Amino acid sequence: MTSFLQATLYGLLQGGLLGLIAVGFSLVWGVMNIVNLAHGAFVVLGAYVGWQVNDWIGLDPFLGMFVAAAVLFGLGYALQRWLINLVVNGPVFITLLLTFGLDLMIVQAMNIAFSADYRSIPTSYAGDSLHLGGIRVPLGRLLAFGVSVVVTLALVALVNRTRTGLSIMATGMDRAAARLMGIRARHVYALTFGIAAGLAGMAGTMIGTVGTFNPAAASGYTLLSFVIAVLGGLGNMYGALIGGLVIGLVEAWAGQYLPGTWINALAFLVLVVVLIVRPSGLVGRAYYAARLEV
Amino acid sequence: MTATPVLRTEHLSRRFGGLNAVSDVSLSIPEGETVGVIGPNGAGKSTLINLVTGHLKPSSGRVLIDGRDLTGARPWVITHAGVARTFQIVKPFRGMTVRENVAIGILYGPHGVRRMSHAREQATRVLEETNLADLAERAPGELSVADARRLEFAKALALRPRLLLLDEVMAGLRHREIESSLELIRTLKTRGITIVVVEHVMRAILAVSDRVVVLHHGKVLTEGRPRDVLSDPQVVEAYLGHRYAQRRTGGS
Amino acid sequence: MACSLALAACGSKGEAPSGGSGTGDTLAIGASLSLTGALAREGKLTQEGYQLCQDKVNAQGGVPVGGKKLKLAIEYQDDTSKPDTAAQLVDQFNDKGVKLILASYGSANTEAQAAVIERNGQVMVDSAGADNKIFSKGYKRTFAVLSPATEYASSIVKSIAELAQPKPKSVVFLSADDGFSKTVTEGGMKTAQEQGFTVMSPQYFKSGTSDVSSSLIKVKGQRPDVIIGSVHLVEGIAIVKQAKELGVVPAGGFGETVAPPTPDFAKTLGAQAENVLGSSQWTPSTKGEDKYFGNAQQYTSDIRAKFGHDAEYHDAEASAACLALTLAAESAGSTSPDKVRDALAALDTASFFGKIKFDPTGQNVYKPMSVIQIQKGKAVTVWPKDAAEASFIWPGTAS
Amino acid sequence: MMLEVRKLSAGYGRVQVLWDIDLSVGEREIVALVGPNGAGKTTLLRTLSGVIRMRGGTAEFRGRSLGDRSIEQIVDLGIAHVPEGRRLFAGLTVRANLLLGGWRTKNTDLDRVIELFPPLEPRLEQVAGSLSGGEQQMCAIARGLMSQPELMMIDELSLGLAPLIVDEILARLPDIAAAGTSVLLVEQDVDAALSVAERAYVLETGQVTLSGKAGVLLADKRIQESYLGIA
Amino acid sequence: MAAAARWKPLVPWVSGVLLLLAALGLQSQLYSGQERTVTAIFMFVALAQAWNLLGGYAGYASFGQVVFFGIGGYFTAVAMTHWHLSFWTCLVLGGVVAALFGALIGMPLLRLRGHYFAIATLGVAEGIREVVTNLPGLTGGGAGITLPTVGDQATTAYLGNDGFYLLFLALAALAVLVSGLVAGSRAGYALRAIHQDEQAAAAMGVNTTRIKVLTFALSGLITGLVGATYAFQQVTIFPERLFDVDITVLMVVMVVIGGSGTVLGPLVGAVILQFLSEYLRQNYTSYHIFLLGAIIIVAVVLLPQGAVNYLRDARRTGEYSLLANVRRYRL
Repeated sequence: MTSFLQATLYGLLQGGLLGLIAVGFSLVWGVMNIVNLAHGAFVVLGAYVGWQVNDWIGLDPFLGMFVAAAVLFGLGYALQRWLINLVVNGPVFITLLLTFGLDLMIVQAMNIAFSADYRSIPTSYAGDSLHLGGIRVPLGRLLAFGVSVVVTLALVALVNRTRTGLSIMATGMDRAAARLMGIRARHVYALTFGIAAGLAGMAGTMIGTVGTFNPAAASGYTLLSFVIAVLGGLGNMYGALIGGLVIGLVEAWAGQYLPGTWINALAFLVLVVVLIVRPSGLVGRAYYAARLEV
Repeated sequence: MTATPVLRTEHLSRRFGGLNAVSDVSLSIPEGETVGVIGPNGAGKSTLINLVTGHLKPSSGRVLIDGRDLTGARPWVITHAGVARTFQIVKPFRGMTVRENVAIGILYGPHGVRRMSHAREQATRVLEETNLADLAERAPGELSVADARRLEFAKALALRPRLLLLDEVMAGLRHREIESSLELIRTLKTRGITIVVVEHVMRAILAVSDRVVVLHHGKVLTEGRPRDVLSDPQVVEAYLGHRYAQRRTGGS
Repeated sequence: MACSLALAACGSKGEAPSGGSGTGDTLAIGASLSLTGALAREGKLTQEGYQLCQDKVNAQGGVPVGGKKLKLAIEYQDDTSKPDTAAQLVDQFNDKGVKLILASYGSANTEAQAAVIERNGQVMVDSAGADNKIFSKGYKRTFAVLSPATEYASSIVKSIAELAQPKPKSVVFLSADDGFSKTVTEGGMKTAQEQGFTVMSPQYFKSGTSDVSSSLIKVKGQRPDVIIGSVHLVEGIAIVKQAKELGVVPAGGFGETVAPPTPDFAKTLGAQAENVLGSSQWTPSTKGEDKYFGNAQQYTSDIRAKFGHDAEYHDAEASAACLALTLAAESAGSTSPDKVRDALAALDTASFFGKIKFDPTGQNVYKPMSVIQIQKGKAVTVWPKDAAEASFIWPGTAS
Repeated sequence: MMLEVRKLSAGYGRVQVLWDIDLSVGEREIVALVGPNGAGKTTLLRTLSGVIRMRGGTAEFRGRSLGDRSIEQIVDLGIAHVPEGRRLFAGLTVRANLLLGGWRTKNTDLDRVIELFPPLEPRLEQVAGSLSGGEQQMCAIARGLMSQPELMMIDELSLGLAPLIVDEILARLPDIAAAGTSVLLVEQDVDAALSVAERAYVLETGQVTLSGKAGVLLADKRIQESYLGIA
Repeated sequence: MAAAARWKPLVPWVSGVLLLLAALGLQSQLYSGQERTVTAIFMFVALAQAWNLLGGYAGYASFGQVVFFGIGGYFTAVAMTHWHLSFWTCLVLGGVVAALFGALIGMPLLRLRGHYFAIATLGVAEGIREVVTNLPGLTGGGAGITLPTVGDQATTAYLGNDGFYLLFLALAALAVLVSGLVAGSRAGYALRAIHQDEQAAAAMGVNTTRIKVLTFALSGLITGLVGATYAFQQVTIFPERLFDVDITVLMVVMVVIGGSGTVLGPLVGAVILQFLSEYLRQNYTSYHIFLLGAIIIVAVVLLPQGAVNYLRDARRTGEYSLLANVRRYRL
């Protein structure tokens, strides 16, 4: 029983972090219909930024993540504004291909700049745990989980309660109509991509704090985001968090009851079944589902 | 007229969430008849066509084609049973020529022609019939609105259907173009094809329908001979509005 | 058109294959490296090792072969961490007449290369493909300077059995699911049983993962005295980090094959790394010396001088492979691949890397693995006793 | 004149759609642009609102050229475009749709448009996609008005609507014009358009073939034959 | 003129055969490393063509296409090792098994569209890789499996570089031929119709489910054959390589760069990209991937419709300007 509870708790904490990794990916996909294959590279780049400011001035990663968010926001904004916007009206797979190229460039650039060594952002407390009966609650992961939840709530508030958010939603639903409202679509797209990259940067710093990273980890995060975004459902701002929690829990539980590494197979089985049964995702909204009427 | 009706729907219903798009519609259309279906936007006209042609599954009720129960059958099964339709929003296959658009129906329709050369020949014949022969090698994107509507028509005819469902084929056409479409429908009528015309353009309904069905909020409001239906006060109230009534009394 | 494309693609522009390796005053050696992709970190270290070897040998005027001193000329190519590319590179070297090959990093790449080497009649010295499986196929032209995979965990078990007081009773293996790690685990479990430990059933996780929490939660309830990870760096760090988070504290301690000897391990984990045992192909206290590198101490300072970081065993094994090839060419007195092969088979020499001598399958079973322990943030050799720099701290988890 | 279009030409890709269009709209005026589908009416509106680049001629709004301005900048000048097919943000509430209409001018006052289209009031929190066709058109026009434009261009107001509803919505246009927003109404239902407009232009195959007072055009024989079905 | 028009349809066939003949002699002119480079190009021509069948013609982009490659390869490895079948039997059976698998997963998955189909197929591929990894008794698991190629265990003599060159050439030719036949056939019409509007295609009597599933299976068959051959060529295979997402991504990149939905596009894309990445890798060892990424980005921005489609359109309209191309798709 203890190990079940422990696994559940750990899975939840892990899942929150996974959600933070995927939330930007889901946003970009939902709003612009761009599948950003460079998302994982943004995550890892964010981890390097957090690591670098820690290395230079000893900035705590929970503050450093804001630096990472700012840097990645700028990069994301610029990339969308002056590069991806050039092909955004093209056939669907064009943007996919473009971000694939970006991914190659960013990963190799990190390889050259930071080497392929594994890094971790050191803190004095992230490895400690709270004791809760027989269960351990790792502090760093708990904080990272808190960040994930807060960030998700903040994103929801941004989208639902602010002018900027409204313009993002509207542009995502019908860009042409949004422009007729006077909304600067190029700017809104860049903003959306920037926000997504910024969130990826935050997630990266969190990963760097509770785990390790190197440039080669990028593609794994992209793949994970893909899975989580679909599981959660596009267009729902809580989707990524829920998708992340589902994956975290499924993996934690399966890890306790399945032999070997069958848990990895299970995660994908869940994904495929969800897609077939409920293609709009676990919490997806009907109007997005309409994109793929049976 | 004692023969099995070509199309028969029994208590056909379809709900979307809480909305009853089509509810309890029972129709019987005998061979050779032309039936007009009118109703305000959202009355369920297009949904009805989609239910009959298998593009939507009914929530309840049955669809019988020539007496065969084809409720919920996939679209191509319905097509192979001799039913063809047009779409309210034209759906040409871009990236293919006009001739190829029509050839698909010949290749895959109920009379499935396998040889490509035969298909092309037959497509040419259909295009001649619909006055599109000159445009055979054009891309659908280059067609005018009227020609695009005619292509929609031609694609349906390529299937050599026994029952033809026309979903607003005259929307957006000008007077002369409507006349030529009506001419085409009359020709088809003389060939004994059963036709259902869903239309906003009143004149068209009046000109070709043997019978008119009025849908309102998914239900059959009334049905009968065109002139009778159009002067039905219920219909005027729900749908036509008095400007129409004025013009009718003043104009004709 | 296809023809011209293909020729251009290969960049050799009609250079004719020659009978031997190198022309004139150089000894040409081909090295396929994982400079990009999943193994880029290790690939880079391997390249450093080869590079230092070339510098050292050439600083002495080159390799004396048949009365002439030949300068080493190592050509590097990137195999992008993919076995098929690694194999293809061997063919491409062969096209250019390069018959002497230094292997890529990792067992999968090396295994793919070994088959091609055999077919082409080239000779390869393997610096980092430790999986015993490579040497069970009857290949005659691949020689590994490093101890085989079965020794990795096994040496840790032996050190514990010999030095640990109180002697632990039970041991569990946490293993990555790739071929190399599984071979390591099998070797370790066999030794543990022979030494009389209770060996619990091993837990596997996905190779390259940074989340091993499931395995840890499962073994927590079994209360093993020793947890041994058959891992690479990333999984090794994850075990220690997450064990701390989850309160998994074995009564004895942790051992983790190749992760602890890597400086990143202690750097990343800080105090958590303290007292973790690891096994290493080489440490700066390894005994023995040779004419190019001197002893292990000198080797360490040379690496530091040239590349600015402490020597890792990946550097050393790469340099050792290059050294073996160089010495074999010298003793063969020829650059002909067949003669170099025979010389390698007969090679028996001391070096900064320890003894280099190959058994009939091509493995260097004569060199022991060293066991290191992280003490005060540094990896120090604690076993075998004759090379120990510090005493064995046990239980490792007490502090 | 508020809007002055001179010798305007435009098109898509290699196809020219509009030739030498002259058109003007005055203060508080309702002007209809009628003609068959495919004549270029929608193209003209799209050109004026900056969706399509003009190829020749000029278009000036209060003396400022529209030619080199982007869609967004033209909105800033005070021109609202209610597009064909309404293009509501189907997944957002009616309220959000209306607020988006006032996005650029930061106008959040819904009272005026609700007064104009009372059926919208009970629907404010409903998702726009769930409205009936008529309500959607009202919402679209109301959304256009939210930016408090000086000129509103409405494309195919009657599309897909029952005649009764069309009449109801058209009846609001004079109020809108009287309140200071001129209307350029594109319609293929000539009868409906001419019943509210003061002046009208007839566009056929990309050229203006007739123009003048609505009453005069209604009596024109060519119009009666081609568009009103009166033989 | 009339005569020229009559011969025009034959031009692709004649040039195809000539190209094939040229390629047939080429292997004797190449060193083994070069030969492998060209062999890899052939392999990717076949893979890109296979992906294009469903992804290009019908617009159903499978992001798990590599699953067929893996299944073909692992079937061959397992059957040769455990059941001692000859490679040729395994090749055929491996292809068939991959095709059957395609039909099986196609039935539920082909109801999904766009990105959803892409991610579902990706999930299947990743899942199958895990299954293969977790059956060490049969597949060798993560440790890989070595096909018997030497000694009395070998059921078929190793083909050597020339042998694989010819075999991959044959597979590439087969894939191009299949693609060409499909393009001009009844099925090609149906697939292109599905790409444009699936509902309308169904209304025209096209049994869209059947044609999609069959095409997916056909695409799986070719990919499976390539995978089987690749496994034999590599001798030792590992799950992470045989089910490598990168292989799928390469197929997509090649098709899109060359021009999707055409016969020539995947061929051109595969040759260009494979050649280019090989050239860069050999000449810019430490930053070749950076350059490749940059080149892909430039290509995508300047030629978003793919090289073949661009040239075709440009020839028709006389508009060769790349800037006009950019203007078309930018926001």
